[in-house]
Amino acid sequence: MKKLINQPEDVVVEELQGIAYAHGDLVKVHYNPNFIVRADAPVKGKVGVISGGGSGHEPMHGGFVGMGMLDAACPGAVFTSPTPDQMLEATKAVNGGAGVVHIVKNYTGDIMNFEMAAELARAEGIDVEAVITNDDVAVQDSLYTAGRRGVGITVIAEKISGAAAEQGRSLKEVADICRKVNAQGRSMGMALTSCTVPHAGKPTFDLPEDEMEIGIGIHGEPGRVRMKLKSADEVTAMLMEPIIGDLPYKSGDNVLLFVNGMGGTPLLELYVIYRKAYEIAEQHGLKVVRNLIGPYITSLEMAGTSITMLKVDDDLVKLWDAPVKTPGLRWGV
Amino acid sequence: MKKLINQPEDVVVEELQGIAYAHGDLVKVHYNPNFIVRADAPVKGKVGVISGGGSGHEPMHGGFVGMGMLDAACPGAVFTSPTPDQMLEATKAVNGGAGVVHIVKNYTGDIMNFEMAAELARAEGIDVEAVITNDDVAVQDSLYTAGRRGVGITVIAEKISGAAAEQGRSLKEVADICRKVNAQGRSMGMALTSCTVPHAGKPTFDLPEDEMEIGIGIHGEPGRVRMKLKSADEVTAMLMEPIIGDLPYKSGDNVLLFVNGMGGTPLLELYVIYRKAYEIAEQHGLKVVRNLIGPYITSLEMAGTSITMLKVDDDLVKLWDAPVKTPGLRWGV
Amino acid sequence: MSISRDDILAWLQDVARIIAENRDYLVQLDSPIGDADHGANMDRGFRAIMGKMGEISDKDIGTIFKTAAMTLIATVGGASGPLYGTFFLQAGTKTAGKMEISIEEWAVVLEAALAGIVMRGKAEVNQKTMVDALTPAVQALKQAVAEGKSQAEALELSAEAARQGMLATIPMLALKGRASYLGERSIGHQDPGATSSYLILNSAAKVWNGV
Amino acid sequence: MSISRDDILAWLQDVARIIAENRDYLVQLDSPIGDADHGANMDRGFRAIMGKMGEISDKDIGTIFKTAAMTLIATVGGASGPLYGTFFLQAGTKTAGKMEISIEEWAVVLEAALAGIVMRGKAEVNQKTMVDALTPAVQALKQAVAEGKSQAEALELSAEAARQGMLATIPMLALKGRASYLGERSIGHQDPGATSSYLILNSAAKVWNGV
Ligand SMILES: Nc1ncnc2c1ncn2[C@@H]1O[C@H](COP(=O)(O)OP(=O)(O)O)[C@@H](O)[C@H]1O
Ligand SMILES: Nc1ncnc2c1ncn2[C@@H]1O[C@H](COP(=O)(O)OP(=O)(O)O)[C@@H](O)[C@H]1O
Ligand SMILES: [Mg+2]
Ligand SMILES: [Mg+2]
Ligand SMILES: [Mg+2]
Ligand SMILES: [Mg+2]
Repeated sequence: MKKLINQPEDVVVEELQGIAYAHGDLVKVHYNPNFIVRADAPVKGKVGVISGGGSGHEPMHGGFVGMGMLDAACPGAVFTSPTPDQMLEATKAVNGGAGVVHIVKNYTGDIMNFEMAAELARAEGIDVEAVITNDDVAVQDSLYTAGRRGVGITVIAEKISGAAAEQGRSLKEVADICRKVNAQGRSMGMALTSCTVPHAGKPTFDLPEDEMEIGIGIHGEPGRVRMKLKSADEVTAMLMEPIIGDLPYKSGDNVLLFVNGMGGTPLLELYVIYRKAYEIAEQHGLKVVRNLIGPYITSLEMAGTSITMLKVDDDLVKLWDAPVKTPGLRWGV
Repeated sequence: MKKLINQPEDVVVEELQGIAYAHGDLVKVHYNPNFIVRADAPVKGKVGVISGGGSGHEPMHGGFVGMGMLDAACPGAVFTSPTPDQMLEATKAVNGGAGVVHIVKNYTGDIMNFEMAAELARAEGIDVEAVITNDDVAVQDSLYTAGRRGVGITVIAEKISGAAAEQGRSLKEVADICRKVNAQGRSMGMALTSCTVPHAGKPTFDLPEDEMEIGIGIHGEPGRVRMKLKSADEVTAMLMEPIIGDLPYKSGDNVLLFVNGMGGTPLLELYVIYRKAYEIAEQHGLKVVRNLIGPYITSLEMAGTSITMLKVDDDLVKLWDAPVKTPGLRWGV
Repeated sequence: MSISRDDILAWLQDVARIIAENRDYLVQLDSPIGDADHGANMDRGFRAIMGKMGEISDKDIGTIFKTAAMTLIATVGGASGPLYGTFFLQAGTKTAGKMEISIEEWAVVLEAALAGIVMRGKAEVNQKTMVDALTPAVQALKQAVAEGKSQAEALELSAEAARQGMLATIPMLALKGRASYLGERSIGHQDPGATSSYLILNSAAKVWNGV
Repeated sequence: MSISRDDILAWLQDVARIIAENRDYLVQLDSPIGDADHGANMDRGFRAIMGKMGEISDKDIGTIFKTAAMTLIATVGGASGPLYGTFFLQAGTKTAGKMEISIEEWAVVLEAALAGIVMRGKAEVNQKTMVDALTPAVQALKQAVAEGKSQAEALELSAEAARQGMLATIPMLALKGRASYLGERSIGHQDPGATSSYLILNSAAKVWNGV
């Protein structure tokens, strides 16, 4: 295993120490339970927005804590959802009296741990609304299964919900805008390589030199199908078409197009992907009015990409454009 | 070779098309010769600042074009310095009448190509000052050799020179501040893996599972020594100590600490490195007043890191903090 | 014949040892159909329980189970943290204040603990989860008790049923948890959570039967 | 015996073919001590020259060389672009207006071309660069001409000297270019630029001698 780490079990805490040293102007780091919180939390009268999940997806979520986005993030062990005490303490730390939104990616573990935390927070008198993201079109949606995974839309939902909270919107309004983003967004991902979870010490799966996985999530897990490598343009079409067909997006829609790197894929390639994704969107009559390109929701060092598309209206665009000041996303201030 | 590309020879142009689609509000892309230029260039009366180099280091340099940083960037083929006609046309496109600074990384190819471009631009009546970055302490400095490589300091030099130009400083002043940044900055890098140049189709070097390269540059070339893998803390010390000893930095100095990812190393690990680098700096009495953490000057998908440290005074800190609005670096606006 | 407070403590200690031994095996099982963490998660949790042994060594069974539950909930995370946490929480509710329980009572406790997992995770049998190991184990235990089998035999039968249930997950299509994202590709792999459930119940049989 | 405009065109064509054939070989040589692009760079440049054949097919040698030079400068990049660009630029200056040159003149042209590379790159012999192949080639050519050897023999001797010079780079410590960053580790590898220089001069000998 080739990693710049010390002991696998210390990775998350040492990362948190690095974040504390680096971004003390923006965030505070709490240990035991572990969470990262806005330096000025709680903001009185503002709805708090928190999220959390396993580590290994950086900059999500910890890199998105700060003005205009998350009030706190709870990092679990690598690829393991955090525990309820983290979310409970984070919820208390960010509650400015207007309630707290929990943005939860749809994984059994995340759902259950956040559920427990919400129960405990409500028992302490804090209004909590949980919003679940489940945008991954690679997974069949069904009432009888765990349903779709929450992937790339989570980044956008955190930005837009954070902006809405910053504007002073109510708990219900912030939760509703978050649900709207999730409802209007779809994603799909693929991998050229697996990744190595530090405590596992070897790649989660083996992928021959001439094959790729289509329909992966963000935990280094194998995807829906394995197939021979294809060109960037073909891969882009294989991700874009199911996304466009699923909502479905209609000609004339304005969209935000997010080309994400899984961690090991260089920006050079992400722009090659973006080029084709943009052209496919335009061919379907979709107008790309905003974009995001880079490694924002990753799977450690996995090589690959995911594409997320969000149908936007004026309100969503304004919230997207609103100032944000976090270690991982920053503009307007 | 596992890459999200189409034909190796089309990578750079397709990347440029992606950039053009994505960042039309900030930059314009010119083809044949290829360069990326600020959307509002030339800015009348402002010194122009341009740079360039082989592709494969993204976001550097193209991602740093925009208000407060570069006026233009010239991308060569992957790891191949661009040609003089690119720099000549870029120089003409950004010349607002106050002259143009060329920021050139110290590689034989870059030096010679930029030199030719400067000669041609001067022949057309444009004032050009070239500044060479050569901050890599892994390489012996000598008059009789090619000297030290220009690496991480280039990113910081581009930011600070761009800010100085934006303030309305003169050609000589902008070039001088750029030289000062280079003189007060030092870097060193290491790799856990090689990378694959698209047209080569296989990794530039083979590195066994239990070995790493210390003292690498940014072109996927092997480093000064190969050795057994060590822990993140040990690796960080092996990079920091030569940097601190070289300038030398003195107790009481204020510094900017830049932990860079080579492309394939996740942010999680960069924060683990930053943690130790920060502690080592503080142990030497250095005060880390600013920082930058992430993949900003990369070698395609190479796994590894480089550390750059710049000794700063108030003027440099102010220029670092000044607003910047580029695809790859953005704050204050 | 009965199960004492000390038996419960010895069981938890044995489980911690067995999970540590099988950490990499459980990680491996979680790799093709999951995210390669189940062994690390369980090991972290049971190590943390071991750190609490001092404070629970003189407590009643209910307190022991509740402490184990809270520890798992606060240290494991993932799907298995809340699930096993709820398992021990329900077991603790049924054993509050008790210093000793009979095998009949153990059957009731285990049934309640399983019900807690089902309530939390909403999985049914045949969906390729730990429920597929636990459900037959509870049934076998109840049946053995009803048939008046000895404690030792009842525990053995229950553990064996868990083992069969674990193996039965191999051909199943996953419908719950992370493995469900793989669709048809989940078939042919043994479920890691069913495996840890078997290891836990098998440990009870071994430790309490003095094997 | 002399070298005509058509000979020069035939040479450039042959070089383009040989560089294309040796593209991967030159990339391989540039991997352990460089950045794995020399073959791709040279191939891109000579392909571009081939694209200019139409417009130079009826021109004098000076114009042919200058066009080749400008094309290399505008398409190759890296270290080899300006170096080989200057090489052909200087060659073009010495042959302006000529439709044909003697072997004596060719020796003067090649010496000027090499001087251009040295002026641009400031490398001396023994620093592990193309200068190490070109310098002995120029010397051998001048000597053969001075000794009154035939054109064919002079070209052969010159190419052979380039080959020896190329091989002599293997044990050298690099002091110029990218390989110098490797320090001692540059020893034991053949310089890619010296190799392309040999290929170029060897092509001249083969083509002009009708081999
Ligand atoms: N809804 C559920 N009900 C019961 N058990 C479940 C459920 N979802 C997952 N599991 C169990 O959890 C195990 C995975 O646990 P673990 O790997 O620790 O967590 P995660 O899946 O979050 O990584 C699975 O093997 C399965 O047995
Ligand atoms: N200063 C120099 N003078 C002469 N030749 C040089 C010099 N620097 C480099 N070279 C030659 O250039 C070759 C490398 O060319 P190439 O790989 O195309 O460019 P780059 O080194 O920029 O990647 C080297 O093998 C060497 O022969
Ligand atoms: Mg997990
Ligand atoms: Mg090169
Ligand atoms: Mg798991
Ligand atoms: Mg090269």
